[in-house]
Amino acid sequence: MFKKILIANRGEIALRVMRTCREMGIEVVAVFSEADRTAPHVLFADEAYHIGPAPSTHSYLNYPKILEVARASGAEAIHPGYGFLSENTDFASEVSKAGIVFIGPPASAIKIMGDKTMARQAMLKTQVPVVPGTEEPIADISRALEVANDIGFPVLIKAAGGGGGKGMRIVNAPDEFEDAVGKAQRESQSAFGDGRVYIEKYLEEPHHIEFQILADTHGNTIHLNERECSIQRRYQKVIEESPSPFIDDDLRTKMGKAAVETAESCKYVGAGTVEFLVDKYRNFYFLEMNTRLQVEHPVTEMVTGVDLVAEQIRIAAGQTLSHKQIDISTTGHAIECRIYAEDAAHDFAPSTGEIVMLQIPDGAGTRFDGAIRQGIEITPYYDPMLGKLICWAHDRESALNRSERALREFYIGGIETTIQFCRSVIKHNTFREGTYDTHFYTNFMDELHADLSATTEEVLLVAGGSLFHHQNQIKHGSHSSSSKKKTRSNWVNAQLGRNK
Amino acid sequence: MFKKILIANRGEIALRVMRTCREMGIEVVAVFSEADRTAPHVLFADEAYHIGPAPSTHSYLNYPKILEVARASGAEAIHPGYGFLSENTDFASEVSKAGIVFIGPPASAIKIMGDKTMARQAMLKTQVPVVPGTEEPIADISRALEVANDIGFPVLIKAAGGGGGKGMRIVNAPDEFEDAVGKAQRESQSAFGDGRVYIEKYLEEPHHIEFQILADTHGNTIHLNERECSIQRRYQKVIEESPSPFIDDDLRTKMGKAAVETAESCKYVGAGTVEFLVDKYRNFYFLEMNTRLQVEHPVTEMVTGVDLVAEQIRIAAGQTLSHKQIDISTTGHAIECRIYAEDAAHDFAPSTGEIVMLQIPDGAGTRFDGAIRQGIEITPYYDPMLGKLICWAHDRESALNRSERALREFYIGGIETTIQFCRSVIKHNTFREGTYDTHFYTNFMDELHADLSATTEEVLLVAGGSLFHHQNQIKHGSHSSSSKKKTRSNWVNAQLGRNK
Amino acid sequence: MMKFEINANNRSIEANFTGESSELVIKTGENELRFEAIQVQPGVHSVLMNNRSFVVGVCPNEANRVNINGTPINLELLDAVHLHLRELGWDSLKEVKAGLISAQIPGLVTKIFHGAGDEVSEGDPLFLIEAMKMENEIKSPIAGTVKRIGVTEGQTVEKGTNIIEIE
Amino acid sequence: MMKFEINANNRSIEANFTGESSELVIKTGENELRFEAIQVQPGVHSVLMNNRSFVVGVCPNEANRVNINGTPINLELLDAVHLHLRELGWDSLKEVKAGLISAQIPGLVTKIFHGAGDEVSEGDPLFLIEAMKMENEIKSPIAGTVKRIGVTEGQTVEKGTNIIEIE
Repeated sequence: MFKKILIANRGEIALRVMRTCREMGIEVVAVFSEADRTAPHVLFADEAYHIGPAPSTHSYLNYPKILEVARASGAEAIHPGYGFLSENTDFASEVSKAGIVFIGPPASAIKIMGDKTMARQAMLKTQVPVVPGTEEPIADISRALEVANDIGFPVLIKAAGGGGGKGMRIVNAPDEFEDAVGKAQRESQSAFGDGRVYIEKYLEEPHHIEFQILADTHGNTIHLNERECSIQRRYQKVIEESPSPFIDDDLRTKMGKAAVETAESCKYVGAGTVEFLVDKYRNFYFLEMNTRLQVEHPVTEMVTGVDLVAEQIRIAAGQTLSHKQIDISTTGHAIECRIYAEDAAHDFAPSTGEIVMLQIPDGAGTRFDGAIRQGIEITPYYDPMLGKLICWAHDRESALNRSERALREFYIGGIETTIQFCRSVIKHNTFREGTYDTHFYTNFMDELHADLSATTEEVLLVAGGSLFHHQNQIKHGSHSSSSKKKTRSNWVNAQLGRNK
Repeated sequence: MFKKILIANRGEIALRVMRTCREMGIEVVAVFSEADRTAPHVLFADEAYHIGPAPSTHSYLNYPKILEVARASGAEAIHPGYGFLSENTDFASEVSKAGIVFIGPPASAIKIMGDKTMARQAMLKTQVPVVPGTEEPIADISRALEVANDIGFPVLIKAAGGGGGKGMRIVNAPDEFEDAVGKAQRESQSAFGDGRVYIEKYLEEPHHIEFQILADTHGNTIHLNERECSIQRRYQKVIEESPSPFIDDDLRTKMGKAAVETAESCKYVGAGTVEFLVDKYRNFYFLEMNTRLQVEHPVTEMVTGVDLVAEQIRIAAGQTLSHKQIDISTTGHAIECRIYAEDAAHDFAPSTGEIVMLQIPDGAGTRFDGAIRQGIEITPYYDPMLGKLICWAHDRESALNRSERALREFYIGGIETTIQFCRSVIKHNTFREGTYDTHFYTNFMDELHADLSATTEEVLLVAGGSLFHHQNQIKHGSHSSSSKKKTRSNWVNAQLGRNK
Repeated sequence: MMKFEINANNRSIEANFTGESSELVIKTGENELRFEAIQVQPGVHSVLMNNRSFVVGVCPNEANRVNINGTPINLELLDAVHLHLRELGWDSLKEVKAGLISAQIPGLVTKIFHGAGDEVSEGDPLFLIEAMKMENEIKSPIAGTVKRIGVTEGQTVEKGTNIIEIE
Repeated sequence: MMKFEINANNRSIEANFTGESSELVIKTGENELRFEAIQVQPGVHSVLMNNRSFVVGVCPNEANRVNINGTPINLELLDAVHLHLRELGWDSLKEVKAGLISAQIPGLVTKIFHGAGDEVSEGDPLFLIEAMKMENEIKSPIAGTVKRIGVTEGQTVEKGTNIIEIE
């Protein structure tokens, strides 16, 4: 086993990886940018190296520098976390060339799955279903109609040149087809200067469901069941859970097999995630494979009891998987809420500044994977995710209740966060009933935001009284609302005293 | 089910109980003393009532005032936590008389088990073994020798008038008996002005093992296995774990039955704990029964998955137990470290002051039941326990590794704590091997404290450099070691600005 | 005793406040409420109102944004003077909408949509600012004419930097 | 460059410090170490020494108590002057042991064992103070004669209150 691992990342995932390393008796090396000198991952680590200025292109993406640190520190392996260099084939190759172990899949697997077309072509050689459609843009309208009839209506016409719904049309019947293609082509031309369109099967009420994969270097590949990730806002996941309230055992078995087949098709090694779309009829289609640890991996850890980072490290050290497929069973239900430094009331604008007060929820079944601290500054340089709140309980309803309790308990003062937004989602009937799909946010946006800004008379009076009090405080130049002298710590007193 | 519960306690246990209440959809009412106006349990609660000045005799023990609050708030039940009023029969009776439900056993059970003599006599009517010995002080030396022979040597001679080891003698053989009694009587007389002594069986390498009990009002009583509580310092538990590394399945079954019988003997209702002493030969003896939630209850929750507070509330509401004995099974291993505001290097003197920096460990299998916050003041008025760190993992070794990681990650700045002391215990070979008994602290005190103050050359240089730097900072009247201007939160900036 | 109107999220309530320290008596309609606040951290208060417990964040930079148990509320607290002015036809809210638009977050100004002299309507995009890997579009709070532009495209700005003035 | 002797827990090391801000070069024997400190909270520093990471708490009230990654260390940092004084027969440590004993914790003084004029030895119990439900015995740090007693039994004292003076 490795004696020392460098974690080429920051924030919650760096801390997450370091925790497991330390439990395994492995020393951890942190890297940090100018902006992160006192970040939690630096304070946690055994060693920490400055690698450049704040912008990530000059620090966390600066892999020659990171390799230099790995060599200088004597680290035997590098864990890339997610994001940054985790899916960079050049980095993976360079690490290996330097005689250091890259904790992740071989560069070849990253390459195949990193390219949508290559991935789709790889899948077509397997039994794993992909979303049916034309692989080339429509040239001949009657040939296109044949394809559409083969796929079965409704079909989706999608612009080749761009996204965001422009040049997109749902066609319900053959007689609307030609007209719709024409409109989509013109709209696409005007929006992107590119009139080419594709046809794809239109999935009704689609679910985003992904399977966790583990594969070792000895040819063993297993899956650890699914995560339901349909709660998204602009393709960004907001809340994930496991098990999915939509998937039954039969479908789970089938999709699990497909996920394993997907991983095997690219000779996958390590932890990976196979993403599927599942329509209302429970047809599932391969979407993509993420060749790294996923943000939402803790929900799988909470229900299976498997430490995915420990498995990654064991696999990278050449060990066989700790579990066979038959040993994998799940207990209870886990829900993850992503907490962002964003202002939900103002179109999720990022929020920066000092965390002036922090109370992280805790207690039974309550886990927060984060990297924040009272007094720390949230800077504008990196992803605005502050951490993930994962709640586990025996059943889904208890996990929902626990999540709601924990979100209510969570207090971050000084910046805006999505804590309350997550609470609105958790409280929403459709979410509680588990009958949601990827349209959830779009469908219920207004309700969610109305809930966010709902105000009782009581709350209005508290707000008014507080503002009045605050203004008075400022008027009278006093911070303290208590006339009682506050005793401070020795540490602080002494400093204050000596500096007078 | 109740709509509103008053929690007649403070600190971590108040917060612990409130968390479960809120998950059950029950509103929580806090009470607080003058010193606790901004304590975490007050900020967490739906309602909070001031009940008196800081000393607990005038606030948390002032039960007429607490009853008044219960009535005013419309609380239907009172949870007493542990300590304070939790084992006060008068309080339990008064609550019931006021038409409010006391979340705990009937006053009669508290009374029997609260009196050592009554409890022992109750046990003698059952099959549950008690430590053999004389029930009255020794009057006749030859009669006493008969008893000693019946019990079997070695026996313990104990002073009736006081404790602390004075007037105590271990007698290994009959021919030493008379002499030893005389010495013990004289020592006892001189120490306590009371020369009376008892005889009790001397237990070799004793373990303090307790069983968690749940009993409902419908006559069902179950146990939730044991907690090993032998790591004690001056009869105060330091670290607890479940399962006990000393107990096998056979003994577990026998002791579990005895624990259930104990509870049934006093018509127990609610959550309770039956404490036993177990000697090196695995003989077990009833010690006492605690008629309340125990500090260390989370280790049982972590391995059984049962929320003990939820069960207490359900039982108090007249529901039947959620589990039958046969449904209780345990998974993995849990270890609890109690974190006190005490200075282990100075004979565990209590430490007060402001918490200037706080980083609570988190991540998989890591739970902290506490009630602290950065910026909060630890006052001298109450028990110095800051909270409990409970780590769970699949097996004991992983739980030990996780505990060590979490203790290393735990940072409380501004006051002294027992975090490092717990780490010394967890790292100690005898503890890791699980071969310890209640003599652990006395036997290894010197080693533990040597480990606590062990210093490498590297640490010495860091200490020297830091002190030099700190003195320089003070000399130059600057707090900030960084020349870079620190951006602060809007909230703070605005206040600072306006107050200039 | 002072009379106030509290407005937020399309709700409005009238109340009388007595006291001016951390302890108030708030009267509204038939109700009389005891309000008590204590500072927990700068800008964060623990409030007990008739023994109901709230954690309140007050963010004085963004005029009148208050955060109750984590929920942000944009508040208008009108005293007798403001209420009288409104009776005379002045709308205090409109006054607040100043034409000087500054960066609410530090970041990189990637695009400025207008030049000096351009006419803009309320809600028109003014500029883009990139922070935390995301692009944020800043819209005009008022209609008017662009008077001055304080930065150039590609410039990195600190929080609070003035970007555009509209009159 | 300044020469120091660092003593703690029966260990002693000589080192030369260069620099006097947050960045030092520490030389000891053959080793040269880059030491860099930055304040995280008042009294808490993050230290990197040759890239090894430490969280250091400095508690200046209790002379020279430093806390490294949670472990408290009672430190003696002797500069050239002190080292020279020691060569001349002065022991700087003894000097520090002042005869004025104050309450290290706030609490209730339940017992005072001596009266003015009493002789006490080092380690003799001076008084009992009760805090957090526990009784704490305070021992004399030096041998001498009780000069003055500042409180009476049963009195509640704040932290830092002078209890007994010994000379």
